[in-house]
Amino acid sequence: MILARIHVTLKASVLDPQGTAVTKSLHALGYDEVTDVRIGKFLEVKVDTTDRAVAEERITEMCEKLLSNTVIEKYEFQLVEA
Amino acid sequence: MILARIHVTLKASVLDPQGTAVTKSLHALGYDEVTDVRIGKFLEVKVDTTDRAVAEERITEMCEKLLSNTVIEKYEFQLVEA
Amino acid sequence: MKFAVLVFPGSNCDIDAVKAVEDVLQQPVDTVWHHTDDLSDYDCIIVPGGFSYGDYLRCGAMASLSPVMEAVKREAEKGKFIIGICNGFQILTETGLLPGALRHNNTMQFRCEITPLVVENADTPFTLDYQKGDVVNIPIAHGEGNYYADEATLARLNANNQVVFRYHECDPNGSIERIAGICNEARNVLGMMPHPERAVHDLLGSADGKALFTSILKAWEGRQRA
Amino acid sequence: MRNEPTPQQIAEEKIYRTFGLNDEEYNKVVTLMGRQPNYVETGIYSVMWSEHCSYKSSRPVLKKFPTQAPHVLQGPGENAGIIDIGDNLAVSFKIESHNHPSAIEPYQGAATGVGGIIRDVFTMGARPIALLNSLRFGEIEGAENAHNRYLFGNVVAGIAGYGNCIGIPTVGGEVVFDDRYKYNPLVNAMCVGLLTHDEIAKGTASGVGNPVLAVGARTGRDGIHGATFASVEDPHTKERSAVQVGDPFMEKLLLEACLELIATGAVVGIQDMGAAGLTSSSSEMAARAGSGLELDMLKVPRREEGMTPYELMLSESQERMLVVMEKGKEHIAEEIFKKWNLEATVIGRVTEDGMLRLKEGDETVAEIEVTTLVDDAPVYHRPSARPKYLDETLAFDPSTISQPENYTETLHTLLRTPTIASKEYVYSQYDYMVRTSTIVRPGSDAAIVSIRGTRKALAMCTDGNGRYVYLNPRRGGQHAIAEAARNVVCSGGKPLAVTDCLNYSSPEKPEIFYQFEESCAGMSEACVALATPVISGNVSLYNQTNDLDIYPTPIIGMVGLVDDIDHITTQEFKTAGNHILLVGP
Ligand SMILES: Nc1ncnc2c1ncn2[C@@H]1O[C@H](COP(=O)(O)OP(=O)(O)O)[C@@H](O)[C@H]1O
Repeated sequence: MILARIHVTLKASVLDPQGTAVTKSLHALGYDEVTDVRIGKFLEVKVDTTDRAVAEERITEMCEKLLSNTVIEKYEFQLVEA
Repeated sequence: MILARIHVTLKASVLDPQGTAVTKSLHALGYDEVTDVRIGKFLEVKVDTTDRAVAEERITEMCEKLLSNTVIEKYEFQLVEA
Repeated sequence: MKFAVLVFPGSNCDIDAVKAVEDVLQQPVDTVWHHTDDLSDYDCIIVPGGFSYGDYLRCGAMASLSPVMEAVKREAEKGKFIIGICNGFQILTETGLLPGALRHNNTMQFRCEITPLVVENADTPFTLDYQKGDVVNIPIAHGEGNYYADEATLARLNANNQVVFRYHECDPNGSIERIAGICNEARNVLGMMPHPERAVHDLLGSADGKALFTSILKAWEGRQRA
Repeated sequence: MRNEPTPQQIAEEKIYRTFGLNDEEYNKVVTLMGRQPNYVETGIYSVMWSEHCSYKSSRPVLKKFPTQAPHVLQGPGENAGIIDIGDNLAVSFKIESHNHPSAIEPYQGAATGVGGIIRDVFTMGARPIALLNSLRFGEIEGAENAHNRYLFGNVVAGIAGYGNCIGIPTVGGEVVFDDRYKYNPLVNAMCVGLLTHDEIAKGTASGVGNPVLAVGARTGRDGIHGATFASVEDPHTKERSAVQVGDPFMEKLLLEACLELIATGAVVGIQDMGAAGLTSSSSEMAARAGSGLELDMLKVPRREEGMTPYELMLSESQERMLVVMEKGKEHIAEEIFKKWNLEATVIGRVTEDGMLRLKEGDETVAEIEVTTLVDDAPVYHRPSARPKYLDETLAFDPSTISQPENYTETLHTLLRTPTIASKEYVYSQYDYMVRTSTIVRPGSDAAIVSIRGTRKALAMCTDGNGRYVYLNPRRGGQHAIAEAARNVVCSGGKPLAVTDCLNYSSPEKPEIFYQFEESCAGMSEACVALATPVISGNVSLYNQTNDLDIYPTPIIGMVGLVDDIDHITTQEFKTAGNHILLVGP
């Protein structure tokens, strides 16, 4: 088993409405030191294979096809034994 | 500046409807090797401070109060210089 | 009997709640901005549906930290009637006034439709005008109404008869034990995903929600006499 | 120093072409200005003279629509049209396309389309009370059509995501699947708003010295050049940074704040910064008033550091408005916006010299005569030629089609066709009940929305049939209006007025232009016959990819008045034993 830990985040120039709203809320709660919040996704995908090279290729495909929206998001991942 | 990289994930005992739906979609696309998907959040919070100890304490507070719902979620974070 | 309907940035069923109270009960009702910290004037507080703070981060999370929610907690402790509808239910669970949490629908889609519910407990201030076992048609409109509670909490809810409504023979969102609405142990705080304020006239497709409002008035009048 | 091409480089290296200006247009700019435009000026002309903003191919045709009637309070030309419905009440509505953005990023493209049309309606001073839409995709069945299913699913989710969050019910619409649309899906969104006569606001920048405010979201680097992009063939080859992300929560706050602000009576003019952002809103507001504007780019609130005047003027960041206040009353705007946790920033003032002047502090970075942007925009009388296929299609004799062998089976086949099958999958994702005024919900003919405090209600629908228009442009145009009217009438309403969204392929092809002209003429005839003037609309051209033209697809949004809610009728058979009649020719 291999576990892919995938981070999907918005590209830098893309507006992050969630992050903006959370920043304002944190300010309202008195956390004035917060200058920026960006919110992305963290996915853990378990695959039944032992071949890292294959896993790498397949996970890349999944990220491109389904798990991220490459028009506005970018992704990166690490593979760990599970 | 310190950047907190925060992972908020559902507790293991809580069924993840999003993850289940994504698993099904991956199977439909032919990724039969996928045995499980869990979906969480990845937050990057930038704070204007240089004191790591203070940052650690404040970020913990933010996670407890707002950034996670401890009824169903757990969180963990690393601090990095930014 | 005086009603308050809370308004958070992004609330959008506030007006509907006001209309329902006016049309069904002809009682005074105010909208109350989320900065308010005193609700002692009111006998019933409605936390309405909508998308407070855009439902960003987690539904109800940011609203639950508003000053007005501190006031709601105080009034809840005094035994005032509190109803959270849809986003209001999410806010009440985030605030801790009700147990559990609401996750994404298992269909991963927003669902809007008139849905049959079973009245599980007709012995709350909100359900006096229903009978236990009644099947009532009340609309749902949510993307995150999938109720969750851990086993211990669930056992407590059932033992104390705190489940007020269940979805009847349908499962629109994957909620544990088809739970659609629950109350607190003291029975003065109700949270439900379906929208009774949208079912107060036959023209709207159902008038089955009216009894919820008349129940509250009846409960309040009972208290006044006592 | 900024790393921008000089006016000379723009001319010599023909850089203006990459902005979408052709040589002739560029030369016209030079003549009008009496000098070579600099980078930001070139950008401003290119968006204002793009098809999307200038309607340069369609204007001569649109002029022929009937637009007047005693009940029309505002015809085409403003952010949205307005009609009178008695009792001091009025209805504002408009339909708009977001086809190209939706082809690239279906969720956000559709969502921001909904956001844009809502802003058009509430800038008129109206409270939005309903949304509708009209959608076209390629076929969705079968493994080979996964991409069409993806577009369909995400467009619907995007419409739902925006409308549900902002709390305006999506009460109706239509969806058609046909491979003609497989590269160019159509996403048209309509918004209907309610107001009283004294609440009408307009997009005008009058009153020398009056302050100009940017309100709502900050300006970012998103969607730069979206308007020219909407007018260019094959969006897929274009820069993907043109995609904008919608923020319905921000828009909900903006909606409430703007309506509160308009109600104070201190607003002179207000306009959405839609396509072409600050450029089109500022020049159109000045043009309507015959005034000039001076804006300080340094004061424009921004999301990112180091943005240039070019980027600030051309950004299409969503959820922003330009507001002109009465002098000395800017604090009213600042206070109301603060309450809603939004920004309202004075960025300039109205001037008397008719110039759009942009400054960075003391330095002037652009100076353009407003009338040259709007009134002098090119107009093309495109050549028109009757398509040859019409000989064949018009000669076709339907009686040559053989009768089905098995009617039951044919019926089943028909009912299974995605275009005909129930659309519950679609509308059950829309909150069509919020505001508790939706009396006839999706699933019948026109939707009906009641007006609280009266016995009145509004009937509304969107309709269009591209295949009919393709087969017979003139008749097809008439049909589009007639179908919408039938739907309104079936629900118990009297048709009042029309908004239209004209989706076609490239007007530069004479056969397409013929379809365009003829179908518009057909619509005009039907509008005259039914006394339903056109009060607003939108044009989307160049819906073609690899020589696959979409069907000529005018979409009609119609609103009718139900005098008394007792007159409402719905589609379903009510009781066993009732008679069923077939009426019509
Ligand atoms: N995209 C959509 N959004 C909202 N409602 C829709 C949409 N598509 C169809 N509907 C609703 O579904 C019902 C049936 O639509 P349709 O199949 O187009 O019927 P008709 O051919 O009678 O116009 C109508 O009430 C319509 O408003």
